[in-house]
Amino acid sequence: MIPSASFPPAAEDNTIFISAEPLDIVGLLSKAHHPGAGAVVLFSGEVRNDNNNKQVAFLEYEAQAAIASRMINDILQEASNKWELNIAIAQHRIGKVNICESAVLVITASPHRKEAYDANRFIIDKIKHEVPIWKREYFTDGTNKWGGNCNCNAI
Amino acid sequence: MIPSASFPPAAEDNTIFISAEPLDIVGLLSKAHHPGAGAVVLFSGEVRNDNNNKQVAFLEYEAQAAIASRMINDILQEASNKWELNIAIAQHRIGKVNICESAVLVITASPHRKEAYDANRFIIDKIKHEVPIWKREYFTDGTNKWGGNCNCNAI
Amino acid sequence: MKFEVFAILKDYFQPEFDLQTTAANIEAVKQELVKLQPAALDVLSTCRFAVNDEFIDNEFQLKESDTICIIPPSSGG
Amino acid sequence: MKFEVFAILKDYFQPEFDLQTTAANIEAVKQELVKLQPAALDVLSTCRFAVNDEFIDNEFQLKESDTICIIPPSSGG
Repeated sequence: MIPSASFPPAAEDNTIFISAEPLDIVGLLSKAHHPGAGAVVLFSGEVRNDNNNKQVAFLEYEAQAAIASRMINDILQEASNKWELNIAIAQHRIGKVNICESAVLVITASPHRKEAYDANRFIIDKIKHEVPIWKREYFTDGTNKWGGNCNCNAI
Repeated sequence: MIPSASFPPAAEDNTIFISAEPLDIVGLLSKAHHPGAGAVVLFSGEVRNDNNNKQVAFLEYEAQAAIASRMINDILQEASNKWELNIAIAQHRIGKVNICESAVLVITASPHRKEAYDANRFIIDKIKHEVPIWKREYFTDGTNKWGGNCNCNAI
Repeated sequence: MKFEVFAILKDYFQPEFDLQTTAANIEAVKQELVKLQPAALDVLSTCRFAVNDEFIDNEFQLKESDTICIIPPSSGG
Repeated sequence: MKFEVFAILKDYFQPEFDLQTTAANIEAVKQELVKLQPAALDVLSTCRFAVNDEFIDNEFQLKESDTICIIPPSSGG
């Protein structure tokens, strides 16, 4: 792993929110078991081969890493205040992400399942809508386009 | 793996719904990536060290495996008809399950995240409420009790 | 008639047992079982019954050769 | 004043550039940028602005030494 590729650098803080490396789903999930938690919910946002009937070749993500990392940390904190969570983890990938690879990962663990689901969804919704991360879609026909999550955001 | 410990036997059908072996979360999750799926949601129901302020030592699960397996299969089918799912997987453990181990696993994958979350929750709710699987709680004080999911089911 | 019981019912009955009875439906069977084990009344009233791995209702005509599974309320997960 | 822009804004501006301006708030800066690149008007009107990695609003007094990040609407996930 290249420390400078992720933010914040591992030496300063071992919690990585923005990663230029493939997300380590298995490693992160293995950290999400807690003796007080009866429910673990994992969300992985993955790259689809199709968007609005155009064949996607791959995506490329860019972030304002300093703001993005701080905001993800704040969102996890906000969720932990709102629900009784034993664990809250989130990481977003930057750079080129291939079909079937994970672009974003959210893991929540709580005593009962309702909180884990609700908090998980809250976190991913906030990350998608508020955190300065941008996707560029590269299509199999050679074209590309800066993405929006929904038509209402299309510029 | 002892084939007879799981149902249905692996030779007849490689989909296992009831397992006497520890659930292979990583292996099952690795099967849940699909080029048409933008969202993968995993739920793991794990054994907590505490229930109603009593210290839990471990749980033991029992099932009527033939009915339980068929019902889980039917629930996955029902969810796949109700939502657009690329993948729907569920497995419940039987026998002794230790703190932090997974007793039940549900994985759903769909083009968009709302369906994956909603279907996942639908599946686990149905499994918990309808499928003939029973939990016995063993406490650290040496006592034990057949469990209910909520007070309203306590006998 | 053969019976298989699960979970909390094993506090009241053997896991598998035979019962000589002419009971032809679930309600009649339940009455016989409560005669054997009056303390099981509350539990039995919450149970489902199955024959050949299919749930049955009170309309189902039981035969002497049937094996009946008695299924307490689920507590999985 | 230094600028850093991201994502779709790079279709209109260099990723980092300097601009000689006395603009003292976001609105004034936006007008200068639109003069440079009239086609960027629609995008700029949806953007957030940050100085020192903190979002700022129109009340924020810009200084000539500031580096301003222009943040288009998020499309992560």
